[in-house]
Amino acid sequence: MSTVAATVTSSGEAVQFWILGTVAVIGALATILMKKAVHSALSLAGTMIILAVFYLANGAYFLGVVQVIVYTGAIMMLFLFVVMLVGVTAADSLKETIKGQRWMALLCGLGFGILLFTGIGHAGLNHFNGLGRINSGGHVEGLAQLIFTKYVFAFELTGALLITAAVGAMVLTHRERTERAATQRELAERRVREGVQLPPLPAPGVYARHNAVDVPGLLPDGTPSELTVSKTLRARGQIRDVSGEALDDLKALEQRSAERLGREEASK
Amino acid sequence: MNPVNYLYLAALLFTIGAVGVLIRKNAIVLFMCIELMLNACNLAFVAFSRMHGNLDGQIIAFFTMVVAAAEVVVGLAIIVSLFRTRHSASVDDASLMKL
Amino acid sequence: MENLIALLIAAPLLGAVVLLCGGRRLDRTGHWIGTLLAAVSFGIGVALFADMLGRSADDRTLTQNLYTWIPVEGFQADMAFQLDQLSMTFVLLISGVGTLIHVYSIGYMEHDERRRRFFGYLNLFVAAMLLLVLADNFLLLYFGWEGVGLASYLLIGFWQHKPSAATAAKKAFLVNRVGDMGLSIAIMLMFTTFGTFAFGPVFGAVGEASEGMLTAIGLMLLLAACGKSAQVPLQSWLGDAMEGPTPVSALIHAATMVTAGVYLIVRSGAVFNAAPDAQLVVVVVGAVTLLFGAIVGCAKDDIKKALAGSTMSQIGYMILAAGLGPIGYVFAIMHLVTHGFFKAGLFLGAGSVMHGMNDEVDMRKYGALRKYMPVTFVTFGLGYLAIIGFPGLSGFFSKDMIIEAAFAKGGTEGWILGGVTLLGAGITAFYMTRVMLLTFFGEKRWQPDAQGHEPHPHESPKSMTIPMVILAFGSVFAGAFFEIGERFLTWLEPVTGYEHGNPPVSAMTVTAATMVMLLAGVGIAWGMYGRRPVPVLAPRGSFLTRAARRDLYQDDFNHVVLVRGGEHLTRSLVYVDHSLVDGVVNGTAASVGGLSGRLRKLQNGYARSYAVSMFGGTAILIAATLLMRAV
Amino acid sequence: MNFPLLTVTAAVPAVGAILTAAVPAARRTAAKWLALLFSLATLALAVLIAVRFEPGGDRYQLTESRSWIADFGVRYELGVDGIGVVLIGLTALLIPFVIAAGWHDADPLETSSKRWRPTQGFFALILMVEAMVIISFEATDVFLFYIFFEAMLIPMYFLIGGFGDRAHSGSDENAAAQRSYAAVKFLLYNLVGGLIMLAAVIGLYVVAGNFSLQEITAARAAGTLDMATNTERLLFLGFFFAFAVKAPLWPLHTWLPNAMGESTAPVAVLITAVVDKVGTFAMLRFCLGLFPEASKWATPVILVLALISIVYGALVAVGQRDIKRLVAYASISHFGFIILGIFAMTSQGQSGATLYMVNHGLSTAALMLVAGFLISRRGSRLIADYGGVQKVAPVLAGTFLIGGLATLSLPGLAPFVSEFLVLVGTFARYPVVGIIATIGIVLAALYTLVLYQRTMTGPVKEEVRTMPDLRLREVLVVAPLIALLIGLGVYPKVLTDIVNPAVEQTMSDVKQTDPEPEVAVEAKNGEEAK
Repeated sequence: MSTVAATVTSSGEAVQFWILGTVAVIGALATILMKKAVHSALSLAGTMIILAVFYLANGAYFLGVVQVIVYTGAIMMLFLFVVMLVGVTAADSLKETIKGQRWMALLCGLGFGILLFTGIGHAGLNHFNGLGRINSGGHVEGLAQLIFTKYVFAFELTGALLITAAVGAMVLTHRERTERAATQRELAERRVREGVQLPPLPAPGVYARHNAVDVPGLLPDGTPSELTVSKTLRARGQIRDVSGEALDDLKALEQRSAERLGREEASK
Repeated sequence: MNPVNYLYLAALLFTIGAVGVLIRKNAIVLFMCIELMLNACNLAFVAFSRMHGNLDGQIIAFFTMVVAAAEVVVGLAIIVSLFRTRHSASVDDASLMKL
Repeated sequence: MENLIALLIAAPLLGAVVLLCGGRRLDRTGHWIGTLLAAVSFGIGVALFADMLGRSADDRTLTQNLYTWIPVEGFQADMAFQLDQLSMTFVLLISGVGTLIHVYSIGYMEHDERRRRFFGYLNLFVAAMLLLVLADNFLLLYFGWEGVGLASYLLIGFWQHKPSAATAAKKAFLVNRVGDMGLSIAIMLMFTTFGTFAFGPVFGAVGEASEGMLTAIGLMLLLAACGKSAQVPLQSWLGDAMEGPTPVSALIHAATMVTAGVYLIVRSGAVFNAAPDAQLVVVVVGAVTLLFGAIVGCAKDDIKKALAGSTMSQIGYMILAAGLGPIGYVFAIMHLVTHGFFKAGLFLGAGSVMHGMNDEVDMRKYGALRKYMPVTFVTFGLGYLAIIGFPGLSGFFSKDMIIEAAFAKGGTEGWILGGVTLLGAGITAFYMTRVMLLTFFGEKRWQPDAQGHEPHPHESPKSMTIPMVILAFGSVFAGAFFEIGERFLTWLEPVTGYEHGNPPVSAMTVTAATMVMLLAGVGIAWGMYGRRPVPVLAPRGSFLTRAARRDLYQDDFNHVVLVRGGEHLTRSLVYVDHSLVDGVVNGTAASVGGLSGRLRKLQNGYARSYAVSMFGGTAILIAATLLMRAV
Repeated sequence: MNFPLLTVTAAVPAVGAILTAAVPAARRTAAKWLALLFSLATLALAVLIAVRFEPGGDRYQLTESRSWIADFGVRYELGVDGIGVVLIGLTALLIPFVIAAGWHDADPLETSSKRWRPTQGFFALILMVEAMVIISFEATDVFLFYIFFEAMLIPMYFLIGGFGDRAHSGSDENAAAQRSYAAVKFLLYNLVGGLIMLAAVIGLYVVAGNFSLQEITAARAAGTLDMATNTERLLFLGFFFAFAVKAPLWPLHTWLPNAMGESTAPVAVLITAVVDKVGTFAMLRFCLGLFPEASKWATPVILVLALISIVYGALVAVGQRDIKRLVAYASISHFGFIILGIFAMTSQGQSGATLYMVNHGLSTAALMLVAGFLISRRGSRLIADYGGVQKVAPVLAGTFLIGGLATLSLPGLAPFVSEFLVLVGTFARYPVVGIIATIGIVLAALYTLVLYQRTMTGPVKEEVRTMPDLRLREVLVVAPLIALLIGLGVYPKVLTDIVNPAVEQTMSDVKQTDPEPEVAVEAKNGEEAK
């Protein structure tokens, strides 16, 4: 890497840029186009790692490492946690409900992109200085010097911001129980008073053939009852409807028994 | 190759992110798109840092990361509590702003 | 001595304040306080008069400057008084007749529970009227001018529970306000012309101003005089003003306030002398009113309204005389003073009659009262003889002088004016004889009043008859006293100036003609009302009689043109204000509301939709910035 | 640094407002007395200002100046000239009467909750308005003035919308709707005016570089600050529009009848006698001082609008059926006179206009407060519901008549002096305008006397037969006002001495001299010879 202004980088970097850049754009597109949130998250993680590589290529070694560790490692994992919490299998409907929203968005995006490109094109950035001279005293030391002198206030402020954010997240998600938990007896009495569902709710699973909680119990006519599945799963839409399966099973059983009986009849 | 190409890439990623924000309804994906936009900015900062030959761009990118982290923490907390009450992570469900 | 001038006004003013703010505890003594303070004012007036007589004719003017009333750059109105012979005459008339009428009112208002307030108003009137005649500048005169208007308003409407009284009071004030407009414009004209409106400087500088300006000032002053003195075309209020208690009619609407217009014109003689066109208009107004009032007076059956028509007519004489210029100023004032005596006396007599007749005012329901009210009959009769100009009584001298002066104007004008005044004298004799005959002669035509009480005519108490006697005394002798040795002329000449004019006929001829007219008037009246019985219900009468009963339709004209027109105007303006002016505002508000109602649909509540707008806006902003830089 | 008298005068009512608002719900009477006490203290300070003010001295006296927003040259600058002194005096004088007259207007209803504190709020808002009005009269920094000119709307909005007249003709809901309509109309009108003025204020800063009235006026007078003709005219119009809304001038007047009709009588007095005066005061001080050339340019149009206000206001007043709306239209007519006097550009006209502001405040206060007492007795604002009141309540009728006579400018009462000065001042420069304006004096008599005749005279109506006469508290409110009206009517010198020098200054700002009389009369009178 030269220490004077240059206009061209090494051809190796160019190859790397074109290959990885393509992948990054694909990753970005996948992020916004994948139906399932977990796929989006993984695509984004990929794009971020590529960006980390670009940081390294641009001489921002520290940042590149932080990008991998903090961003891809911590933040993206946080995303995944939440995705799991909300329901990993839940797929987004990509159907647009607001009239004209998608077209407006695309139009604006296109216009904005064209603007940015022309702006960059007109900026006339034909030569660059490179970081050789700055990094000569040690890259991380250089960063540290700036952070703790010129940007010390901003640094302190971001620290405060982080703490605030942490506290804020706790406040938002933590729910203090403000009343005594109802005892079993009280719950039973309430049930009787309301008169909606006197006995306990039916259990999931069909004739104990499944032990998963996401399989609804079947009513005598073979239709599934949503009452048997936990509320959370119902909300996520993660009920595994096995009614058809169960009926098929039943049919198969009857057929098998009929065959056996038939054979027995034949053997008679 | 000219490092300006990094800027073009950053612009492209930023635009993709912005469009994503506009067309996705799932709040989590929406957040990811925002992260994408922030990352695109960071890339531009890093490229600038290289062009100008000083480290200030990288410092800004560094701060951006911190802010993004804080934002994600709070944002995800909001999503979680929202999900608890509404059983949905769709931003369109939270449309009480109209009269 | 000059320090006493302010006291002249202060005494009755104090009375007014004490009586009006004193509350009920003064109910029993209030009328005495009021009368006393009016008398104090008269006493001071007499003292000043005596002092004035003691000085030479050129040195009789006293001035007193209290303080600067309104001091603004270039505009200096002083609270300053000027007492000269003209003012002195008025001071004595106002406070003298005023005191007498205070005394009369003690008896007349005895049964009115608001008597204290009545005396407060009377005192207020006396104070304001004195201020009017004592002011040394036009603005202060205006102060008094409106002050008497207020007192007149309060007193006409004294019986406010009667809607007719309240309406009459309002009408009087409003018509007077139109006149006041004239006075204020006159003051403004003086200010822009001379930079001042004090009497001395203005009259001193008259010679330097253009005649057009002086004519304008004169006409505006005339407008004011018309309002206050009930001259055509602002005469309509005086008849209605008779709704007030009779002492008020006597003092304000006969003897003093209504003559303020004459005072104003005589006082501003210097202006009128330099503006012949304005003078001509003054004379015409006087002549028209003279006949107008006389004709109206002939037809009225209400004794007070007949007298009111007479007042209008007599003031027409005075205005006419004042319009003649220096030939007539002195006689205008002289007639004013004698008229003050006999007309006040006549009104008090009428009041006395009403007092005895259950407040009946229709003369057709009187008759034969001379036996029941001898004092009233004699005093009223003397007043009657004075007003028609019976030889030797005051009216004879003063009216004769005016008729002579009218002829002395010279030329065709002189003949016309002389003729009109002569005709007026004849009609005066006719309608006054009619009043006299209907009231005191003939047979009883008494009717029970609305409550069914039969009238029991009786003589009025001493407090009422004594003022009547004193006034009758004045009506008999004042004229002769003034005329013998030309006392009055000598007295006033230094202020008003005098020239003899050149009468085309001799004084004797005029007197003889007047006598003929007088006899003719009396004779016709005797023929119509003395020889044959008078019907209680008025006959339909000729067209002229009907017109005169309705004040020659001037009220109908006012009603149609001014009242109706005004009502339509205000009603349509209220509509315009509500629908047009406010409508534009509310319409704007409604259309903005409608537009925002439509724009509100953009606010669909979806955050993503807002985000698109923001994003698009950002794009446009960046584009704009780039374009600006490119340019 | 001297004792900051002006700041303290404005601060005392503000502090009073806060303390009054903090009084606990149950101690309602204490809040009233507290408010009255603070308003009286303000009055004492206003008197002190008048005493310390030297009529012959500097133009602006008792000045205070502190840096405030240094970046934009905004300073906290206070100072009073003669016009300011009398108007501060008027404000400080009227507020105790307003408070005393409204003593029971904001008492909570029997049914309302124990913690409800309308009384405290009512009196606190009145004091707040007083503080803001006083500081508007004191401010010599355009921006400072603007802030308080606008901020005044907030307490006024709540006073109009929150404390309506309990006497109304329709149902409660209808009355509430009317009231909120009036309050919103008041607010919107004045906000639009204020917004346009804000643009002009910013424009002035761009042109002049600072906000100091004294500096700009001096620079304008000395010719060191040139404005392009069109710029000056636009800025002038921006300022004038706001003041014309506030004043109000035809055709921007329609908010006033609504606001005065729907609010309680003391608040109506506050609107027309105090708050609106800021508009006319500002025309005199800011429009003429900052934009002399544009003022002269706009004069013909403004005079015509003022004339329309005078005649139109009076005529519409005649046609009103509601007592308070009648007084409101009468006020519109009177504001026409004030604006006429200001823009006649003669010293008589401007002195007259300044006196007119004071006198109109006093006369309207007298008339409106008595009308309020009347209305509170019968519970109706309609003229037709009254008749023969003078028979049962003579003191009430008498004071009402005096208020009415003051409104029609009877000589001997204060408004006459000012009205005549305005007429003379206008006539001297524009005779035709002066003559048309005199029609106003006839029309004033018409609406006043018609009102008096219909309510007070005639046979006694059944509903008013038991009407009590004025109580002691009410007499104590009205009597001093009447005494002042008479006192200033016969001896206005106390005010003219203070006002005249300030008017001369304004006249020299606009480079105008009085028209000379056609004939010079020597030694007009002794006063001038001295």
